[in-house]
Amino acid sequence: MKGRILAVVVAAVLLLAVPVVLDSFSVFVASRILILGLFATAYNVVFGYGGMPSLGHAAFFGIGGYTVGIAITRWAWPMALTMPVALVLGAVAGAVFGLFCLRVRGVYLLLITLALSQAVFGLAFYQTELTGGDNGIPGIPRDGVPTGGGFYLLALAVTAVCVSALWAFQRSPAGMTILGMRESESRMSATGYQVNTIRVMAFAVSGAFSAVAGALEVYLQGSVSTASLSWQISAEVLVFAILGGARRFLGPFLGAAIVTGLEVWVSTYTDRWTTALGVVYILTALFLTDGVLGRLRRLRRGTSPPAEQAPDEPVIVEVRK
Amino acid sequence: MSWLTHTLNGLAYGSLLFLVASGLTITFGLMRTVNLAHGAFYLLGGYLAYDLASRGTDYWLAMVIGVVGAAVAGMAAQRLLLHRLTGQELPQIVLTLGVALVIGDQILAHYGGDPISPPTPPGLTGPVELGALVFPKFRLVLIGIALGLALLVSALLRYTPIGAKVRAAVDDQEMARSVGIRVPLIFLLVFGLGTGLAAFAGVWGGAFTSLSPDSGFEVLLLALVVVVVGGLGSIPGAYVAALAVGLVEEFGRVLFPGWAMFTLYASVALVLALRPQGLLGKAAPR
Amino acid sequence: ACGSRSPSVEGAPTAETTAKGDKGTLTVGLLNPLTGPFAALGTDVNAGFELYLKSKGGVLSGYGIKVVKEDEGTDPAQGTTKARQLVEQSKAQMVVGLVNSAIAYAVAPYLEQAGVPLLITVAGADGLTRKKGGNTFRVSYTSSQDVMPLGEYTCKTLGHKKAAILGLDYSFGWEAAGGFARAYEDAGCAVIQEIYAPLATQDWGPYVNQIKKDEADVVYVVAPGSDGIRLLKAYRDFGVKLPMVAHGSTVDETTLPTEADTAEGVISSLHYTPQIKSAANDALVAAFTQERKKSANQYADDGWTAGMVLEQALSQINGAPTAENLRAALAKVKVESPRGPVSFDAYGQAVYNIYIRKVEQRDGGWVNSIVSTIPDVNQFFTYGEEKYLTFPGYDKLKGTWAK
Amino acid sequence: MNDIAIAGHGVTVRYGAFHANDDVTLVVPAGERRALIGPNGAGKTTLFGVLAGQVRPVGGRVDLLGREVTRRPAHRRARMGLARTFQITNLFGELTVAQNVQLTLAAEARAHWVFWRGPDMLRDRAVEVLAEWDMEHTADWPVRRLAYGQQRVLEIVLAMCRGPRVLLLDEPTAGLAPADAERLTSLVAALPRSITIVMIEHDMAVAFGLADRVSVLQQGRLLAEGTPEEISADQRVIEAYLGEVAHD
Amino acid sequence: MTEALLDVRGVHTYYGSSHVLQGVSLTVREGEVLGILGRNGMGKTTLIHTVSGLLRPREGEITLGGRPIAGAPAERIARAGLSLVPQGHRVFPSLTVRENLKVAARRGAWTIDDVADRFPVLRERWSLPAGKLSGGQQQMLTMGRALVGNGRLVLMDEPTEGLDPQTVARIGDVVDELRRRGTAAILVEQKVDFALRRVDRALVLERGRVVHETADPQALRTDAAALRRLLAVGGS
Ligand SMILES: Nc1ncnc2c1ncn2[C@@H]1O[C@H](COP(=O)(O)OP(=O)(O)OP(=O)(O)O)[C@@H](O)[C@H]1O
Ligand SMILES: Nc1ncnc2c1ncn2[C@@H]1O[C@H](COP(=O)(O)OP(=O)(O)OP(=O)(O)O)[C@@H](O)[C@H]1O
Ligand SMILES: CC(C)C[C@H](N)C(=O)O
Ligand SMILES: [Mg+2]
Ligand SMILES: [Mg+2]
Repeated sequence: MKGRILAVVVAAVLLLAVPVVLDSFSVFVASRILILGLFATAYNVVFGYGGMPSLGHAAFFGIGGYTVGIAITRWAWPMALTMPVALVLGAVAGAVFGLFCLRVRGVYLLLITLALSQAVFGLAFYQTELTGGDNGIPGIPRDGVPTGGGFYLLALAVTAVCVSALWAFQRSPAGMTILGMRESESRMSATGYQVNTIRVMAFAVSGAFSAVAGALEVYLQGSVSTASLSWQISAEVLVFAILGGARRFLGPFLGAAIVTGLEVWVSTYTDRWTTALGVVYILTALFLTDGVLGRLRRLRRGTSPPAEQAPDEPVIVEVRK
Repeated sequence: MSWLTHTLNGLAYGSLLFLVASGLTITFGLMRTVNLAHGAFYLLGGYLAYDLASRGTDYWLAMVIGVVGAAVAGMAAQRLLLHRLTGQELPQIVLTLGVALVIGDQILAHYGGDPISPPTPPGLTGPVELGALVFPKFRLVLIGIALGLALLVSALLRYTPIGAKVRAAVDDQEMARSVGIRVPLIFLLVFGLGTGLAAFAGVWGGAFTSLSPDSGFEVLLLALVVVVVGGLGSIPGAYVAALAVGLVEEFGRVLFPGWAMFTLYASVALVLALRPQGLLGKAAPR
Repeated sequence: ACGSRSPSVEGAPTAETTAKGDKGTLTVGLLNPLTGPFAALGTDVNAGFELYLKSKGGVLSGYGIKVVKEDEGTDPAQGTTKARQLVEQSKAQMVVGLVNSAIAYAVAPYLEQAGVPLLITVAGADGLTRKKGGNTFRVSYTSSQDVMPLGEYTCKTLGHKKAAILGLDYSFGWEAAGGFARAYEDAGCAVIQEIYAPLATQDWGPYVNQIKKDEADVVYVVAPGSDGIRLLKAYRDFGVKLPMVAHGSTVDETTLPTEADTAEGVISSLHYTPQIKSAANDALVAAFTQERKKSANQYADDGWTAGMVLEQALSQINGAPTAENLRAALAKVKVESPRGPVSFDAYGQAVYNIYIRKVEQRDGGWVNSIVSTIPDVNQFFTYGEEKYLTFPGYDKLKGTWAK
Repeated sequence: MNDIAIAGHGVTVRYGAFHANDDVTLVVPAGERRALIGPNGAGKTTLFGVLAGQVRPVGGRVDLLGREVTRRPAHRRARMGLARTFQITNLFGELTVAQNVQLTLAAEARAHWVFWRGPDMLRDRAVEVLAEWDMEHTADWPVRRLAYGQQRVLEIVLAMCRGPRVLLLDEPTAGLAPADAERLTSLVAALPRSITIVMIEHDMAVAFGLADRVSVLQQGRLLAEGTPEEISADQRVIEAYLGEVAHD
Repeated sequence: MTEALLDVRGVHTYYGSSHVLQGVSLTVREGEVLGILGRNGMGKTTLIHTVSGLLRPREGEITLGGRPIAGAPAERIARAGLSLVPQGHRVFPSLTVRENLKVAARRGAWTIDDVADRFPVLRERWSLPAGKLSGGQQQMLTMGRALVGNGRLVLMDEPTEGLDPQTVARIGDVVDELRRRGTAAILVEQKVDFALRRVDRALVLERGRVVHETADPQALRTDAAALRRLLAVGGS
């Protein structure tokens, strides 16, 4: 317990020191990492915890983004208003996706979420009146929102609050029902849970916080476009989660940090950064089956995965200690 | 234009989709290897054949080398990389995505990003005219090829034990091994078949769609739609789904041109919402 | 903090090998796509710029040019990240590049606010150069600029009175279709049909088959890249016999070798073709062909011309190349580039000649030979800025041209 | 309180032309222990599925504690006090043993709406429950590490821990070592009579030892019903089910 | 006395860091049926899996017909003549009943038809996905699947679980028949009486060790005290 508190304090100090220590570009990248990390953590409610491989989360991210873009350019809403509205809209969209997903599992779920988010993409693409079409909404004014280090701290605060909320949520009895649904739906319903409700709830919570991340991204970038609704974003967040470790709470966050950092850093040195990224993916899959965080934990505990169980998924839950 | 032309063309486009998806029905549908590198092997086959043909190699020889080369590359990837991840969907996603990125990027590095097109098979350019009906020869042949391929692959899976053995290994790899099924060998061969088909689609379909280093992912999405909507592992399902998607796209584009982007995905969402196991898929046994 | 990224051009100066200029060095950020669907274009633009620089020994008007390249990528978030990296980390004093309009829209306001001049080399969205006195310039076309003359030419010179439009369904497509349609109709002809297909349409069959073959005299198409290849193939395969006119990017030299005979006879308009006969163009064509082992094209010219523009701007600066000085100097540039004379209007948009070209076979290859030249076309064509700027956006006019 | 705890009237389940249940009527008064026996494939598990709400019959009616529930989904029947075990082990495999129990206990509290509490809700009670079954040392193991027999025990623990009013046990002693089977039998025997129990069982010692009455299914139809004595003497049952083995 | 067909020497098997089999040794001779008894969780399945190649022993030797097989891939061991009846209904759920048998069939005395004759319900369900069978039917199918594998050695991990009395008797007949035909077998059972009637020798596992071994199972069957001591059978 002492160790934990210490770790949290050290992490907090390091995070707070970022704008003081690093140059402005690195602070910008750090802000992006926070935002994408929040996105990945929210995604994982559905993915790692719910066992539902969504390939449609760009929809929520984008909905958050367009909420900010449209609300500011049309009605000049302040941030204190846009963020909660993004949260609510994300939750609503999540619930709708969840309803569509009631009867599908596995890759079928993957495809139906993809199809739905492509529909949202199409909507944004052709509703040029509202969304600016493929050119998006550029040059969004952000009056009253700090820039640079100030924005970083703001993003840090929002992310910290949201991630803590998600942490509490996933450890709560409600969060545990999501795990239960993943493990056995028939047992859940025989126990007295309405599985459909849990499914929709998981999507709504995930969608809500994904939208918050999308909204923050727009405050950072000053623009929003259909790119944030594209399936590549959905695929990327899925990779964040797996690469960092979908079975651990902070795994996806770590995955987001690693991939985002790597993209920026490697692409500075070589045009063939995509190849480098691909190689990293391959190595991760081969040697870090449980994601980076899963491997770190095991190293720390000094146990190796039982070789006999290779085809098995590793342990998932934060086993209490 | 005449309904006949549109119908024929929908079928032709559906046939193209089936061609592209046929390999994925095997690697993903049957072997349940989440193979995001499918599009990359498609590219590999197409670019190899294009490269050889543009150096003057005979068309058919170029095609065979392209297909075999990609199949060998696929088998190498299966043996050296994927093999260790049998049954682990999540790492498979990351791994095959990595393979796809590497192959796509290396093609970009070697061939540049300008779109290319493997040659149309000799004698198949231009239209045939049957009275009022003007229809491209190549597309007509494509309809036949896809049907032949569908029959061939389903016969292979039905009349040889290989299909059942692969499904057994997917159901329960431990048990499959313990009844004596040589799972690694079978997976290797079948994956080779899947990537070979992907490459064949790259050579033939590539002549239709043209290739560029990033078109691998476009193809992957379409193939995924076909395989999943058809019902995982069902070749007839994939064939029916491909033709259905082809016709939906064709008529969607004629009847609701402004909604072209939706028609496909809206129908996909609809089909899956109504038939969660795909068109011809079997409901998963509990 | 920049490492050993390889130059896209052999012998071109890299960050380390920046030539010494007597007036000092200027850091230029090249921000073009090196991956994704536009990678080839980005690479060509970079090559054009670097080749010009190389031909000048790495020194432009006394400034050693330090080139820092970043990948524009495929989405605005990535693009702005790289723009920031160029400005904040690599201290770029000027940014050259941008192919994707959505990314350009996102990057431009940032550079505006950061006070770094931007010289756009491909991204075509009309709206990017609609503000006077900003620090955004563009040597390449607005999407509608290059085809307005074609509209007039098709109606008046070619005498095709009824046109069907077949284009891509996104802002570039709408603008390029709209520019043509406006000039064509104002010249007294009629658009009878508009068909739009989504980006990356694999099968153009259904669209080609919708063309009203019996009513139209001509088909105008807008489909750059792979879409153009597929469109042309479907067009020929289904035996459509109508003459075709096109936005120049549909049959440019990046796709023409693959399109080959399917593009035969297509008439298009663009601000460049390698067929231009001039010393300036000969230099570009020679350098580019040798370096990239393929035909020069508009993108090579866009990069090369950007280099020339920068050179002349630098030569006119008295004192330090501050953002303000650069901006003022760029606005006054007038160069004789491979494509002909280039200058900027008050909005920072290049004014240049437009070539009406025809695809023909020559020496075993396919080329766009010049049929006609329309000099000094600006983004408002013959309408004049005041009138033009009152027109509604082309996204709103899409679908309203056909009568 | 109604006299009938659970009842299926004329239950019919069809798979294509095959009748897994064919007009089966099973009425179990409150407090009774009923054994359901019959050859493999007779339709016993299917009938449980219908009673518990997982299988939708094409005909017939299900009553639970005095209310018709034919169209009520499984989770609502569970909340009314119905619990079942699964013949083919069906647990939350990646969760720990304690979490399996916690999750089951928490259904009462509608846990899926409880966001504000920590993970320890009901843990103490879960460990207590496990202790009754000598399983507290496994509390923090992921379930899939348990040996098969232990998983079978956990199946039963989960069905019992919420204090159900109607308990459906599908072959509770299958796979258990004789010693554990005996313990289980005596535990079930000691349950208060307020719990109505229906039990599928192939071990005749257990079935006849526990049950007040026995129902026999064969090929989807109800073949016989009666006290253990009647049933073990019933010639049809001996032929169809018990065979000679019954006599040793 | 025939020579050893299966020889297990000092085998240790772990799951991760948990040490489950702690030095197990046993032999099965040609044509002999060995019974293995033990309470839940004592390591019976772990032993069966180790022999059949599904688990790799960390220490110890296993030979089948004189050839070392410890740690060899399961399919090699199966092809060397070992058939397995797994515990817990592990059929191939998406394969039809017939396909389940077909993928396992190997030339030899037992044919698919023999199995269908012994378990007629399976023939009635020939083209039903095995995952839809009732629990007992699945159990019959795993038995049939092992039979058509025609191994020299058949490992049976609780083959009677969930079966009705008549089918249990039929399984008993099959075991007897295997024995008559000279096929060696290991029978893991909870039905102590059923097992001890049919095996030539028996051993008892406790916490991963062999704690009792007898060449006279009939004697053990009637020795209530020993059974209580070893298996806690007969009331607590
Ligand atoms: N989809 C289906 N199609 C055809 N028959 C089916 C299907 N699903 C189940 N069955 C059959 O229904 C019958 C009833 O199965 P059920 O599981 O209820 O039997 P049971 O009495 O519980 O048997 P056991 O004692 O073996 O567990 C079985 O014969 C089974 O093969
Ligand atoms: N996958 C696993 N990971 C870790 N431990 C395991 C695993 N499987 C089994 N064990 C442990 O190994 C021990 C032996 O298990 P095994 O399944 O061999 O017992 P068994 O004798 O077959 O029991 P049963 O009669 O219940 O089938 C048990 O304590 C169990 O907890
Ligand atoms: C390649 C070009 C046609 C791209 C186009 N200029 C755009 O705005 O995105
Ligand atoms: Mg049953
Ligand atoms: Mg066991």
